[in-house]
Amino acid sequence: MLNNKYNNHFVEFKNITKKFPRVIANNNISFNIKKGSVHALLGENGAGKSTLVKVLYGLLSADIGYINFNNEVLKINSPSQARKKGIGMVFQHFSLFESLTVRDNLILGIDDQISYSNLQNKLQDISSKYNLPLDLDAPITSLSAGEKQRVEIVRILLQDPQLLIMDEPTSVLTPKEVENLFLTLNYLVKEGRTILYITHKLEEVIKICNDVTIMRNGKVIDSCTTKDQTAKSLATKMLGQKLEDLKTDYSHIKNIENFIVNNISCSFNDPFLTDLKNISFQVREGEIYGIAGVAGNGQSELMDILTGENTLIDEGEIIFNKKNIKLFNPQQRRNLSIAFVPENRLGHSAVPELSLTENILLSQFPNNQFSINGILNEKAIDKYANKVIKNFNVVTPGSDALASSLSGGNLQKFVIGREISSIPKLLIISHPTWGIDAGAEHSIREALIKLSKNGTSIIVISQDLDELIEITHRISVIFEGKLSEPLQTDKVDISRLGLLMGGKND
Amino acid sequence: MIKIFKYLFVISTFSIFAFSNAIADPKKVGFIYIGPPGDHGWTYMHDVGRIHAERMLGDSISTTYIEGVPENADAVRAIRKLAASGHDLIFTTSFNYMDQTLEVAKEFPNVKFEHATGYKRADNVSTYSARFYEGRTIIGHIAGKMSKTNTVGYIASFPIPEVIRGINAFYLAASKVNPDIKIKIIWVFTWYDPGKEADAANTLINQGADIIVQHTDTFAPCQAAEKAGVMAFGQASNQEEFCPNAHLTAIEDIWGPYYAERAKAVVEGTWTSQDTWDGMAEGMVVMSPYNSKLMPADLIQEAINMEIAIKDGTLHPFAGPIYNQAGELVVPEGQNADDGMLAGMSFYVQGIDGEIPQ
Amino acid sequence: MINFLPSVVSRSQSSKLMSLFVPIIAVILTLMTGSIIFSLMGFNPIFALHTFFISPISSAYGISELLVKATPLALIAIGLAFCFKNNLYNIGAEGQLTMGAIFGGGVGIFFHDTNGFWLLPLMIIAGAIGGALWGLIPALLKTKFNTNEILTSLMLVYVALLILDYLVVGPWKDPQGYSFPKTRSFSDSGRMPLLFSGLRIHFGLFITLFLIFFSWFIFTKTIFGFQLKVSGFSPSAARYAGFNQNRLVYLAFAICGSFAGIAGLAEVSGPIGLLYRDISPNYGFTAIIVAFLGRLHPIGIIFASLVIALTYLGAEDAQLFMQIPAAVGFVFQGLVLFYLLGADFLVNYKLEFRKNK
Amino acid sequence: MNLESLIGVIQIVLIATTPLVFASIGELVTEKSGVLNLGVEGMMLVGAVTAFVTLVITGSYFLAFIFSILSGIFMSGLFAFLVLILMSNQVATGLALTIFGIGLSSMIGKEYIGTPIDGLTPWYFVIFSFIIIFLISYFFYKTKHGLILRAVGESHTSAHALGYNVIKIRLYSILFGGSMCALAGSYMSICYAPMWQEGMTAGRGWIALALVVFSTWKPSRILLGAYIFGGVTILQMNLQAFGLRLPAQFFNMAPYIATMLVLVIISSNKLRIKLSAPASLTIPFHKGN
Repeated sequence: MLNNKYNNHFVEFKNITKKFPRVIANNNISFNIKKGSVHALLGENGAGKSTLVKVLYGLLSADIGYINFNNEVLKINSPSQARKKGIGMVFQHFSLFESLTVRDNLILGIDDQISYSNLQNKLQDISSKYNLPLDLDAPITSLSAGEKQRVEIVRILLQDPQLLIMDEPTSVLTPKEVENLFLTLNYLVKEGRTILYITHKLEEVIKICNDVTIMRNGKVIDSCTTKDQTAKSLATKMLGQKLEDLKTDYSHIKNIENFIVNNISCSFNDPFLTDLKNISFQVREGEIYGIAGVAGNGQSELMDILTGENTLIDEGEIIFNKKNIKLFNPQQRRNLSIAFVPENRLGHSAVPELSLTENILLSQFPNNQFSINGILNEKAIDKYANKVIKNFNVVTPGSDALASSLSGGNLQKFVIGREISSIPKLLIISHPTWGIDAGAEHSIREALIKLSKNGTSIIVISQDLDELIEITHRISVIFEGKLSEPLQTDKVDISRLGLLMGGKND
Repeated sequence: MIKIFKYLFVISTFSIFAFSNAIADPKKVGFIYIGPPGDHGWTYMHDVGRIHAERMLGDSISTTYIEGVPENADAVRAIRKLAASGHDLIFTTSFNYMDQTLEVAKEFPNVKFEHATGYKRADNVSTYSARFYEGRTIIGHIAGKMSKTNTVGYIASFPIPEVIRGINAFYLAASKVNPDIKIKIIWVFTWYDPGKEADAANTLINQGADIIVQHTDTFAPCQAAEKAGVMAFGQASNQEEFCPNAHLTAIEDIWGPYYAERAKAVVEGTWTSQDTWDGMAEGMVVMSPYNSKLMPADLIQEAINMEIAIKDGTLHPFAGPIYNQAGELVVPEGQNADDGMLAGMSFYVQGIDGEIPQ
Repeated sequence: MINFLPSVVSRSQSSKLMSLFVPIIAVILTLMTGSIIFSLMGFNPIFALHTFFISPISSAYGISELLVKATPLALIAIGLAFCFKNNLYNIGAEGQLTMGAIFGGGVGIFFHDTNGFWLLPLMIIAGAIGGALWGLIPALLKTKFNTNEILTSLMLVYVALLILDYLVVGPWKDPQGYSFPKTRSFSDSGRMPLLFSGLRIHFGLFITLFLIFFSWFIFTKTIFGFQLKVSGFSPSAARYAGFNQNRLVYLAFAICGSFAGIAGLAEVSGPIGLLYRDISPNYGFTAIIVAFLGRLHPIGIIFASLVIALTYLGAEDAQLFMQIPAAVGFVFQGLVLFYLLGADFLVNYKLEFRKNK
Repeated sequence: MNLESLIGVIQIVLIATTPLVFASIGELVTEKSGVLNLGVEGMMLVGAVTAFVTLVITGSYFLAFIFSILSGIFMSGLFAFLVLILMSNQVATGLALTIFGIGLSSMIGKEYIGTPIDGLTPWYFVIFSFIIIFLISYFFYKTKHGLILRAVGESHTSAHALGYNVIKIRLYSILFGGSMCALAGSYMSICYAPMWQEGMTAGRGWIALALVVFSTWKPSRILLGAYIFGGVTILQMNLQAFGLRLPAQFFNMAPYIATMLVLVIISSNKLRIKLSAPASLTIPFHKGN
C-alpha cells in the first residue's frame, strides 16, 4: 500500500499558480506523475505547459503552490539545482555549442570534473544500453537534428536523472528518428525512470504515454490514463467546445479565386525550420481564409514565402490575379496591392526605435504619394499616420511617439491599421491578436471582417481557434509542413480540427 | 594600481616653464622638432644645439620648442604658433617642413626662418644643412681598415639623396683602402622602428658583416652590434654609452654654434637669408672620440689626419674619377663632384651591389 | 566584485533625455579628470584647462585652425555615420582617405602645369571615386564572401598607405625634388581656394558643410536614409519591408569611402598642395571617435569634430606655453570616448538597487 | 647560404617574432571568449613603458615584468569594465583604449627616452612564447576550464543556461589578453630593442590582431602565422642584403593581403567559419536576455 502510494506520487503538483502581468499562465495546477511512467502534458500553445515545466526545472518560481518530488518538497531556484535533484530536461531548442565536438558538449554538461577515460566508459554504457550511438569527435554543427537530440539526452543521462522532461522532442525529428527515440524512452522507463512528455501530437500520446494531463488556458482539464482515451476525445479536451452560434456571412464572397498557391514545396536543411510539403490553397475575393495549427508546424516558413521575404522555393507557384508572383520581393508584391502583417510586431512589422510616422513608411514606402524621387513627403506620411491612429483608436500621445512606447495591442492596431488603410486586394496576416488585450482583439477582428466585406481577400494564420472560427470563412490546418484540405467554418467539426492539428488525418 | 599610476605621474613631473622676466627684451627663438628631444638621434642633437645657443647668448635670447610635429598640414599651425607668439627666429628641423615653412614665412616677413636640409629659400627663409658625408668618408676609411670579413652592413632609411650620398661617400673611402670590401645595404623604410632596425642589424651581422653602419634614428643597431660582438658606428650623436664595446666612433651633428651664430645675427639685426652647407671645417660635422679599445693607434691617427685634410680642403670625399654602376664616368679625374650633383644624388657609385629601391 | 553592483535593467525605451546629455556629461567628466591630471603634474588646473581649451581659439586664426582640423574629421565622421547606422563597422576610413588623396592628387599631378576652373572639381570627383572604390572592397567581400568588414577595412588601410609610399618614392616623385619622397606641387587651380587671406580655412569647409547638410537630408528626408536606419535597427524589419540589403551595404561603404576620399583630397589640395607619405595625422581613425561622440547625428558630429580638433590644438598650446607633452591630447581623446561609451549605458539601461538576500 | 647563417636567420626570426606571438596569443584568448579588443597596440605600449621605467627605477627585471603585466591588467581591466559591465561597443572601446594607451605611454615615458639600460637576453622569452602556445593549446583542448572558455565564446546563452558565469570567464580572458600584450611590450623595450621610444611598437599590435584571424583562432597556427609574417620580413631583408632589388612596399603589403585572403577563404565557407570563429564575438552579454 505504502509502496503503491509512493509510486503514484513521484511528482506531485500542488496548486501551482503563476501569474504574469497580462495573463495567468498557471491557475491552481494540481496533478500527479507516477514513477516509471511516460506522462504526457498535452495542450495548445499558450495553455501553460511551458510555464509549468519551467517551474519544475527551476527556471521560474511559482507564486502559489509547491511541488513534491520523490516525497519531499522541491526547493530549487536554478536548473543546476534541479539537475542535482535528479531532474533533467531536453529542450525543444538545444543548448549545444555548434562548433564544439560531441565530447566537449557532453563534458560541459557535467557539473563535476570527469576524466576522459571515465567519460569514455560511461558513454559506452549509455550508448549501448539506450540505443544512442554517438561519434564523440564530430562537431555538433555536422550532426542531424536527431543526433543533436541524442547528444542532449546523453548529456542528461550522464547525470543519472530520475525524471526526464522532454519538450516537444519529435518536432525536429524524421519518422525514423522518432522510432529510435521511442525505443530509447522505452529502455529508460523499464529502468524505472520517469518521463514527462510535452506534446501536442495526439498520436504520440496514445502510442507511448501511460498517462496524460490536458491543459487549457492555464488550467488542468483532465488528468487520466491514456488507455481510455481516443485521439478524438483528447482533441476535444484540448480545444474545448468552441462551436456556439456562428454567424459566418458568406454573402459577399465572389466566386473568383484571385490568390492561388499551387503545390509549394520548400526544404531548408535546418532542423529548426519546418520543410513545407506540397502546399496548395485558393482564396476567393472577399474571403477570409484561416490556417490553423500548433506553433512550429511551418507557419512562419509559409508566411515568409507568402510575403516574399523568402523566394527560394523548390517547386510550385503563387498566383495572384493570374500573375505568377513567386519570385517577387515584398515590395513588388505590395505594388500589386498585397499587404502583410507578420507575427512579430517589435522588430519585424514595426521598428521599435522609430516613430509611428516613420513606421508607416516601413511597408508604405513604395507608395508614390509618400515620396517623389526618393525624397519623403513628410506631411502626407504624417497625415496617413494620424488617420490610422484615429480610425483604429490607437492610444498614443501622437504620431511622433516611438513604436516601443506603445502597448502591444495599440501597436498591433496601428500596424494592422497601416496595412488596412492602403485598401489592399489581399491581406496576409499572422496571429493578428497574439498577446493583446480583449478590447484590441475585438476591434481588430471587426476591422478584418469589415475589410473582407469590401472585397479584400484575407489569409489569417493563427493558433487561436476561437479567432479563426469567429472571423474566417474556410479553415485548413498546417501540420509538419503539410496543409490539409479546407473546411467550411460554419460547418466545422471541432474534433476534426483537433485531430488535424494533432497530426491525425482520418 | 592607482598608486602606481600616481607614482608614475609624480616621477615624470615636468619642470614648470617660466616666462622670462628679463628686462632687456630677449629675442625669442623657436624650434620645431619631428621627434622627442630625448631620442639620442636627430632631434636630440637639435635640442643640444638649442641649449648650446641659449647658453652662449645668455639673456639676450629665450628658446622654445614644439616636439613631435608631424610633417603634414599640422606643421603649418605649429610653425605659425611660434611666429604669432612673438618668436623672432624659428628653426624647422626636418625636410618635409619645407613648404610649410615657406608658407608661414610669407605671412610673417619680419620673422626669420631657418629650414634644415631643404632647398627652397626666401628673403626671410634660410636653409642649412651639414655635410655629413664628410664623416661618412672617415668611417668608410675606418671600416675598410677594420673589417676582417671585408663585409660592412649598412642600414638605410629612405632612398633620398642624403642617404645615398652617405652610402657612396662611405663606399668610396672604404674601397680605396680595401678594394675587397663589400657593402650590404638594407633599406628599412623607416627612420624610427627600433625593432626593425635591430632586425636589419642582426641580418647583416648574420650575413657576415662585422661592422654596422646606420642611417636611421635609434641606437638599436648599435646595441645589436654590441650584443653580437661586432663593431658599429653611431648616428647623429655619440652613442658610446649604449654600446661601449662596439662603438668605433659616430658622426655627430653639431648645430649649436650655427644656432648661436644665427640667433646672434637676429639679436644684432644682421640676419640675412642664406644657404649654409657646412661640414667639418666649420665644426658642424664632428667625429666622436675614436674608440682606442677597438682601433689601433695608427688608424686613429689616420682618421684624425683625414679630418684635417677634409677641413683644409685637400681631401674631398667625392674626388674624381667616380664612375656610376653602369661604368659611366660621372666625375672626371682631377675634379670634385659639385654641390648640385651632391644635392640631388640618386645613383650608386661603381662597386656597390644592388639597386636603389624605388 | 560584480555582486556589489546594482542590478541592470534594460530600459523598455532608450532615454531620449539621456542620449542628449551623455556627450555633455562625457566632456564634463573628461575636463574633471583632466584637471586632476594637471594638478598631479603640478599645474594650476584652471590655467592648464584655459591653455588647453580656450587659448587655442581666442583668435581668428585659432578659430580658422580649429576649422581646418575639424573639417576632415567631420566629413569623414559623417561618412562613417552611413556605415555605422547600418551596423557596418568600417574602421578603414584612413585607407579610403589615402586612396582619395592618391586618385585626386594623381589628377593634380598629371595636370601640374595646367590651370583651369575644371581642375579642382575633377580632382574632387577623382578623390571621391578613389575613396569609394577602396570602401567598396570590404563591402564586396562582406556581401559576396560574408567576410567581417572590421578586419578587412583595417588591413586595407595599410595597403593604401604602402601604395602611396610606393608612388611618392617611385613613379610620382618630383623630378625637380632632389629625389626626396614627394611629388610635384599642384597647379594653382588645383588648390582649394582660401576663404580669407591669411587664414588657412579653405573651400573644403563649404564642401564639408554641404555634405553634412546633404547627409542630414539623406538621413531624415529620403527613403534611402530611412532604409539605412531600419536595417541598422532591425534587419528582419528591413526584410519585411523588402529592402535590398546588399545594395544598402554597397551604398553605405561607397558614400563613406567617397566622403573620406574627398577629405583626403581636400587635405592635399588644401593645406598641403602636393603628395607625400605623411598626409594625414590619422584623421580616418580619429573620425571614428568623432562619429561616436557625435552619436552619428549631423549636428552632433559637427560639435564632436570641434571638440576633438580642440584637443589637438590644445595639446600644441599646452606644449608651447606649459611644456606639457603633446601626448596629453591623446589621453584626453581616449578619456572622452571612455566616458561617453561608459555613460551610454545610462541611455539603454537603468540601475536598480535592491537589498541583498 | 650555409648552415651557420641559416641558423642565424632563424635566430633573428625567432627574436623578431616573439612579441607578435605574445600579443596574438593574448588576443586569441580574449577573442575565444567572445570579446574583440582592438586595444592591443595601446596595451603593448603601456606595457613596454611600464617595464622600462620600472627597470630604470628599481633595477629589477623581475619587478619590471611584474609591473608591466600589472599595467596590462589595468588597461584591459578598464576595457573589461566598459564592455562587460557597461556593455559598451567593443570596437569603439578598443580603439579608445589604443588612443589612450599611446598618449599614456608617451606621458609616462617622457623622461626616459634614450635612457640606457642593459638588455635582457631574449631567449628565455622566445622559449616561453613556445611554452605559452603549448599551454594555451593544452588549456583549450585538454582542460575543462579551457572548454568552458571556448563554450562561452561560442554561445553565451547556452553557457549561461548550463550555469557558467559568462561575465567572470570573459573578464579573466580579457585580463589574460591584456597581460600578454603588456608582456609583448615589455619584451620589446627590455629584450628585443632595449630602450624606450614613443610609439616603439610601430604597428605590431595591429599585426597581432590580423594574426589571430589568420590563425583561424587556433593557438598553434598563431605560431605558423607569426613566423610566416616575421619570416617574410626577415627574408626580405636578407634578399636585400644579397643585393636583390625588391619593391619593398609590396613585400610589406603581403601580410595584410594574405590575412584578407585567409579571412575571405574561411568566411566564404559557412561550415568553416562556424567551426573557427567564436560565434558570439563582439556580441555583448546581458544576463537578462
